[in-house]
Amino acid sequence: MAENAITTKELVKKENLVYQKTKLLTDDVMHYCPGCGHGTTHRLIAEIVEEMGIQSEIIGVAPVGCSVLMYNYMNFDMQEAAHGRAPAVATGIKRLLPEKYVFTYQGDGDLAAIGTGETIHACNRGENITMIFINNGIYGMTGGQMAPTTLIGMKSSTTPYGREVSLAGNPLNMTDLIVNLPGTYFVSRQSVHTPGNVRKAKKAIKKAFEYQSLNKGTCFVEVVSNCPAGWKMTPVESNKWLAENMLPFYPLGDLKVPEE
Amino acid sequence: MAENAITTKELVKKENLVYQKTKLLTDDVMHYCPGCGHGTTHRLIAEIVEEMGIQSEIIGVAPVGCSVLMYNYMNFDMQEAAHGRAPAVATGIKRLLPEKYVFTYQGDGDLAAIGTGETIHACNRGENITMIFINNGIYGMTGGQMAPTTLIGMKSSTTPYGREVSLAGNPLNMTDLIVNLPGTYFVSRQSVHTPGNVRKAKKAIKKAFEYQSLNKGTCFVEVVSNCPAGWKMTPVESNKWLAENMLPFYPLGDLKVPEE
Amino acid sequence: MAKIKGAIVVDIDGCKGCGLCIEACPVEVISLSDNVNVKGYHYSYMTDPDACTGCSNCAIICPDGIITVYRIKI
Amino acid sequence: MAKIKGAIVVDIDGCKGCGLCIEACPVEVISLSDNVNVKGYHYSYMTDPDACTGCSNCAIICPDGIITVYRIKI
Amino acid sequence: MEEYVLMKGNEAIAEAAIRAGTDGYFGYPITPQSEVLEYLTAARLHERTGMVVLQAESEVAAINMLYGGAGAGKKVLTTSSGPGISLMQEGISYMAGSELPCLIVNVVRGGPGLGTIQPAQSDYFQSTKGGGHGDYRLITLAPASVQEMADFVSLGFDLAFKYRNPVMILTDGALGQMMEKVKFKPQQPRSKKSPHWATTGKTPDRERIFITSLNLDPACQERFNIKLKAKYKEISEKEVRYEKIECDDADYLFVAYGTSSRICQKSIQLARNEGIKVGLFRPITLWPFPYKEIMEMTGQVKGMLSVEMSAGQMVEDVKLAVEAKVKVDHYGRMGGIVHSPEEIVKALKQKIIGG
Amino acid sequence: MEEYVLMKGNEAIAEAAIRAGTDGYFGYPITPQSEVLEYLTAARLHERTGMVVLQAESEVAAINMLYGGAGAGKKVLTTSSGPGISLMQEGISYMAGSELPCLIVNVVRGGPGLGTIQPAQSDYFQSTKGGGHGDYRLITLAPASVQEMADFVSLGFDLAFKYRNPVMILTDGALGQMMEKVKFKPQQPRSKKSPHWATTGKTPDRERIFITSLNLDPACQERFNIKLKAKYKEISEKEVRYEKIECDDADYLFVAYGTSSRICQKSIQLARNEGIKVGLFRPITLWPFPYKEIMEMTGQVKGMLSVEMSAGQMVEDVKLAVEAKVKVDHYGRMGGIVHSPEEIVKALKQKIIGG
Amino acid sequence: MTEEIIIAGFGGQGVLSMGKILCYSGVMEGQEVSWMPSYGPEMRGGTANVTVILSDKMISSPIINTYDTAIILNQQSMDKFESAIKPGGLLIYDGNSIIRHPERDDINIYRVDATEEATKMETTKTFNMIMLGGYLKVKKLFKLESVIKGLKKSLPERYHHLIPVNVKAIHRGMEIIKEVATIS
Amino acid sequence: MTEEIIIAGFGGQGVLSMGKILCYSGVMEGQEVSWMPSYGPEMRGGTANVTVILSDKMISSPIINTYDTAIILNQQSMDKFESAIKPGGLLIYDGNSIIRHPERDDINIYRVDATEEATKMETTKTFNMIMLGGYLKVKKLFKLESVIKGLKKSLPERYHHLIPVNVKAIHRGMEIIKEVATIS
Ligand SMILES: Cc1ncc(C[n+]2csc(CCOP(=O)(O)OP(=O)(O)O)c2C)c(N)n1
Ligand SMILES: Cc1ncc(C[n+]2csc(CCOP(=O)(O)OP(=O)(O)O)c2C)c(N)n1
Ligand code: SF4
Ligand code: SF4
Ligand code: SF4
Ligand code: SF4
Ligand code: SF4
Ligand code: SF4
Ligand SMILES: [Mg+2]
Ligand SMILES: [Mg+2]
Repeated sequence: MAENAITTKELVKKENLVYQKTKLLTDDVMHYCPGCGHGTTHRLIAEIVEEMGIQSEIIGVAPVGCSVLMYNYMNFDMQEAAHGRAPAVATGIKRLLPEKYVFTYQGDGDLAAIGTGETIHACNRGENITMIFINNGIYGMTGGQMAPTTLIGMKSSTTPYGREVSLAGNPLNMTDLIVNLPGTYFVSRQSVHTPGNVRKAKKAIKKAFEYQSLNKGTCFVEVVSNCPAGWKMTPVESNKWLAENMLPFYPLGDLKVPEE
Repeated sequence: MAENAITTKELVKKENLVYQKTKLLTDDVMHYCPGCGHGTTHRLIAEIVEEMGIQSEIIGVAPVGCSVLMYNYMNFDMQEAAHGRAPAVATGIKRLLPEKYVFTYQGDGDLAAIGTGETIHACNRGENITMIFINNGIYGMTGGQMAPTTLIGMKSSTTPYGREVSLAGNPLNMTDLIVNLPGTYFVSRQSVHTPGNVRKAKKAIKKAFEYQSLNKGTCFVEVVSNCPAGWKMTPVESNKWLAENMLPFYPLGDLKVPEE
Repeated sequence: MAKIKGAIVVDIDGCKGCGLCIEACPVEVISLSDNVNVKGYHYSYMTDPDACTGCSNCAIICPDGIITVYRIKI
Repeated sequence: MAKIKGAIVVDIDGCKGCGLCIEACPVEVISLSDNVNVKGYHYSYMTDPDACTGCSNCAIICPDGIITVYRIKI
Repeated sequence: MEEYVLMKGNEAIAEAAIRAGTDGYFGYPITPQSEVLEYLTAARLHERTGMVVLQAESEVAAINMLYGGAGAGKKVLTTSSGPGISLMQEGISYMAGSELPCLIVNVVRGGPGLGTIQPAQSDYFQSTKGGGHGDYRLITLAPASVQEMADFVSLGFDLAFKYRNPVMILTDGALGQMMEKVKFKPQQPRSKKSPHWATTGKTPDRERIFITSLNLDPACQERFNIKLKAKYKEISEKEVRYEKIECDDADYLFVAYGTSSRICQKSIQLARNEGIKVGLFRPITLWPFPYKEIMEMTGQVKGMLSVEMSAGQMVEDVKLAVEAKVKVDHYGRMGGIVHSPEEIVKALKQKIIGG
Repeated sequence: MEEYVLMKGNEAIAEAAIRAGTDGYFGYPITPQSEVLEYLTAARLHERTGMVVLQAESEVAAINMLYGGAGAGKKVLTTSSGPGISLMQEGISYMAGSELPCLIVNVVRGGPGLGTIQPAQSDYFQSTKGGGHGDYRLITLAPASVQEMADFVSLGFDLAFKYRNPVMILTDGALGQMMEKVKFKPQQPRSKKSPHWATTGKTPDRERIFITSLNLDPACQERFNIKLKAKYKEISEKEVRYEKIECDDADYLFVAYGTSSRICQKSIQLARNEGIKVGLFRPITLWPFPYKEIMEMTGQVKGMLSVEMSAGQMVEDVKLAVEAKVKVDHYGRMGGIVHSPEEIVKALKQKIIGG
Repeated sequence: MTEEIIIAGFGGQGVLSMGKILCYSGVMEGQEVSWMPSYGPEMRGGTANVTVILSDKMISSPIINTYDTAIILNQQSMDKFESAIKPGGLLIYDGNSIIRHPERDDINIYRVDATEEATKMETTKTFNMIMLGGYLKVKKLFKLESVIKGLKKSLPERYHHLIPVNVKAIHRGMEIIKEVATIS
Repeated sequence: MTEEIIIAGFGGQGVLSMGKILCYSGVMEGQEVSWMPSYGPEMRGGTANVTVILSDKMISSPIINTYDTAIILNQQSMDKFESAIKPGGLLIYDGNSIIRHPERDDINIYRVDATEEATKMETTKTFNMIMLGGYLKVKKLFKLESVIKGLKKSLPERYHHLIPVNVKAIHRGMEIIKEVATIS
């Protein structure tokens, strides 16, 4: 072993660099709780924008939700939309700046509760935008209330005994719904709870951006994610819980891919 | 022939009566344009309420649309909801009067444009209500503007050259969407453009009311209908056009039936 | 062979002259009158009362529910 | 046989001590420090620098993107 | 009477609603008022009073669920904050236009837009002048303590049903989030009777009922508007509520409601320590506004300072009240900042006494 | 200058919008203003100016499409009526809170609720005092002719962009539906430049831009509120617009805007025939309201009658203006009814001259 | 000069366009004009009417309750507007569209059997132009050339080939208008 | 008597419940009380604080900027609130949770090494009770019996078995509190 000895100091130099935070993320420390998947997904988007070289051509739309301050972290232009209205805001931008890349980034309360109408209609019109949908099964921002996507039996601050269908209705699988709409072009469900899943999620999100230039319709990627704070778990526990409980109900994979 | 001669006068008496306007319709003349399917569907609902003997147990919710004045014609209690919000209004009534029959009656603008969120969420929660959805592919009330359900190429006052997807998006097949939701129990698409279809529509709507007492979820019947005024056709032409153009895109039949 | 005979009564002032009953009648016994009712509509009426079978198609399609149907087996 | 050797650099004050990098490391070379950083978090660090393969798993899973990875074939 | 408990204002609203025999709550989470829904869902009321508690898909849905429930004659409640209340404006106008009773709580935060989640009083205009369309009025109650947060729930329902009109409790993030001691009234049973105007199913002994705000014929609509106007006049005459604190010998007046009226009480002490005799006029009903009662004070005081956590909204009503008889000015903090008692005294000196 | 054409007020708005180089229209049908969208879709603008015309799924979506488009620096327009405008209140508050320019037209009908589709002026409070939450103001223009319906489109856009604030054209069903002759300005090209604050993609030569109304820190939010307040003060000082008709010798004044100001002109003739010297003060900007200019009239006239198709809304501003120096009263018709010139004269005699 | 006119009948009878042509004729002669329709869903199948004001001076209120002239095309409108004509005013009606004849004796009354005449002409669409012709005959407000210009401005380009037919109908109306009762 | 207190630290240190127990203790002795927390998303992981006011008289403003007493549980809070203590006021802090010691010389300063002590006791949840004990020792506001009653009222029924441990912690706090600097 000693023969191969090379100190960390010797290793840490530019030419050996294999992974580094992208410049498309600002230096602001993200306000997310430790271990929150929002941070990971933000990073993926920033990396993709860097790789595609579209910093000057992209406009993002932040939701109301924990990611409301996303514009602080992304080193490109963004607008902060009213709760649930990101698809309408993105429609306004994209229709008026059709040559730009426009995307929304929304939580499950934002996209699938208050914003249901805007989501369905943007997808049905086939707006040429990319929609990133962070499904963490809860309202993180406001303190862990039930989301439309909260699983049956899952506890939240407004289903303190676990979600009961008779009181609070069924979980809503929004991606399964919009995949049926003729306006969607590429639809995928991914997660960021393991390095492998992060890699896959990045591929899907990248496609969802690349396809935008084809002007063929809405590209939609759901990211099943965690909310350690809202779920009242450690980050590591939350990712295990996600794999065991969220993924059976929200199975990963591409739901609609363009015919080649 | 002369042997069987019986004059009309002799025939027209109570004991020979086979069809008569139900008492569950008031004497008010409906304000609908000649030949409009709203009248037919109203009549069916009134007949069903009479047949089921539930006049004292039913509360209807009228939309904003041509049928906004439905409460003038139905001889039972009704509420008039804000545009698109009938499912929310019905949810409020039904949750607080769970032993009553509650239904909404809504046009395509009401149910599938502005009210998309309320429709999806009432169906997804599985509210124990009946929803009657009059799809005439247009905004009748306001003078024939495009509805979400307007067909591609179809003219309306806001698609005067025919609906173009690139400008105005795709037609939305709302019933196909909500049939996927776990909260719906019975889902059917019918029409009222021929006597045979009227009979079938009545059967479906009746089921949608009868099932309500089982408390198993939302019962939803789409009625593909005409709008002679908005389509700028005679009533007879409009029904032919409906059969030839609407039905291929909105095919009739039961989409979800309870397992027996 | 028992023959079935029907008759309809149209509430003239309730009629909007849409013509759907005419289209729906299998034996083609309904027409629109040349005269108009109080609302100015050409209302429907039976042109050949004898041929009516009392099938109720006309009443069932009438959006305004203004046709009453009678029927007898003779 | 070429051996691969990696190293990571953690931005200590950016670390929130979530522990996801620890979970993600196939060779289990990361731990949380007993000390806290300016924000009061126990930050992650390499316990066994020699074992790191530079696979980048830790960096890829880190929600705050504060791990930089280096690698060399030797 | 039960013993005192410590509770947040938001929780007190929830508990008071349960006690008042509320039939239904429909609401959507938003800071700083989400504790209301959380408290109610934790209470498992379907197993207790039978009260329905439903997290709606949006504030628009929530207010329309209220419409349905109110139309069925039930006591219904929603709570929200600025952005959510804005989304309810169409529904509120519909309820006023259909003469439906309900209770709406706005736990105000700083705006406009998403703004901040800290306490503010910048929704005064929206609530008292009509944020929705058409000529209507919201009875607006402004509690100033956790006890009043609780008490105004049953008061609000009483007024809503008496006048068949929506009632707003206009409070703020400070009162919603703070704990004080509070005593609750005993549990009322939920009412088993329905008002005569409610849609509960047309029984043979009565005509059918419909609830609507539509009148295509303008003459009918005008008759309805005149009826509404008369109702609002009656409310203005009968339901004005206010409180006067240290007014007997006052040379100057603070006019303030809710949280800022609390701060003003401390300012009064500070001012009086300096020999400035200032009192507090606290409107409890913001609509109907105590115009007459404030006017009466012009015989006594030399000036009034409207102290609001806003850019100056209630000050317009104070000016309308005093008809330029004495000086009126406004002192406001904004954006979630609550005044300090000291700066209010300073403002009084600068804007009213010295000005 | 082109020649006169006859057009409905709604169509004039649409044509003026095209001429003004509007970039985008987003709206949802509602009587009495659906002609705007109909006119625009008939014009096939994607083949002409490139203006985007989209029928939104709702008014909530429409106002948020405006938000996006405005944030991209574009000239965006929506039109609606009462219920639809109520649904836009959250969005309007957001646009004010993000300092985004846009033009909103409210073709008012009678309310509250679904009400009637006939003309009314009952949304004055909503527009001028802030129907949405938080401290903000809408610049509100009140046209009184089809020509002004057209002219105020470009004026509205100019003000919106100058002050980065939403502008409302507050008109009514009568002005929307009536035809008069109108001359249009020549076609302006759509602007190719973007304002410096717009999100158009972060090029290397500038920092990233974000458009938001959020300020979690109340101190920041307050700074922003103070900035807004200063802006509104500036607008109040610079942008007041009004018209005085037959005021030179007037002993009495009608204060009226829009359709009712038209009727008042006929009432003036009738009254002057009887020897009553009455004039008309017509506020053109309802916010900023011409307080000072109306105050100035108190030196001359003995009383003012606020004539509105409402239960009495603008009359509060008139009272605030005159500070009780002369008698002020209100005369209103409601629910879609337009005053007759005769009854206005009668009201003047009863309420002001004789009263 | 100020002329305040109500034109009222069924939707589809060309009420609104008759008013528009009148207005454009006025514009051609430099007048102020206003055109205020009834609107809303009650128009469907029901009655439609338009108030037209032509004047030398600026027009204040476009909405009025009494009229110098009423042009009446169906019975409902006769019932509604006969009493709203100013004393000394003018009532012109289509004789084929009403059941009950007018009863006022303080106004001038004319009848144009336009329905009948229109069916005789190539197209029933000329109905309203026949009525208009009658009105122009009685009131002589404009030069015919202004009316034709007005007609041109009112019609979309693609219907301009119909102008001769319409002009013919106006002339027919001028010919067939019948005095029923005149005062003075 | 009026006592205005700020308790400030990390979310999760029991800041809010310490305030609540203090309030309930006051209620038990017939006082007026108010409890005003910081709220909102910045609480997540960040700092949490609560303003508690105890008084014989009605409490006007629940929101204040200067305090009679500050109980400080982390460095951020020390930085923020040290200067907000009224001259002559009281500062109590957890010695294990801060880096920089307080510098004021016009207030009374005490230190409770509660983190250390809590790890020694059965459960680290007692941390805030140790601090509370220290405070009660210095200020002697309530009878211990009122505090125990307040504790009971603050805790949900299902946690009442923990009361003895908490009381023990309060006593520990009373024992280990150390005077750092006092004036006069
Ligand atoms: C109109 C309106 N209603 C409610 C809120 C309060 N609110 C803020 S974020 C949020 C939900 C956040 O949940 P989600 O969209 O799932 O995002 P997450 O925080 O979980 O990422 C709510 C209800 C608001 N800001 N505006
Ligand atoms: C909030 C709101 N927006 C718009 C309208 C105007 N409006 C009335 S009915 C209607 C659409 C009617 O179409 P649909 O629901 O399809 O019913 P139909 O008349 O075709 O039966 C619209 C847009 C309204 N009343 N309220
Ligand atoms: S609350 Fe949940 S979603 Fe929000 S930042 Fe924390 S962990 Fe992430
Ligand atoms: S407009 Fe259309 S939908 Fe409405 S009544 Fe007429 S035909 Fe029926
Ligand atoms: S009952 Fe049948 S046969 Fe008789 S008229 Fe009607 S449709 Fe014709
Ligand atoms: S279907 Fe009814 S309304 Fe239509 S023509 Fe026949 S009878 Fe008349
Ligand atoms: S780069 Fe791979 S081996 Fe090295 S520390 Fe990270 S996860 Fe472990
Ligand atoms: S994943 Fe990142 S933030 Fe989490 S412990 Fe590791 S380095 Fe720290
Ligand atoms: Mg979420
Ligand atoms: Mg429709």
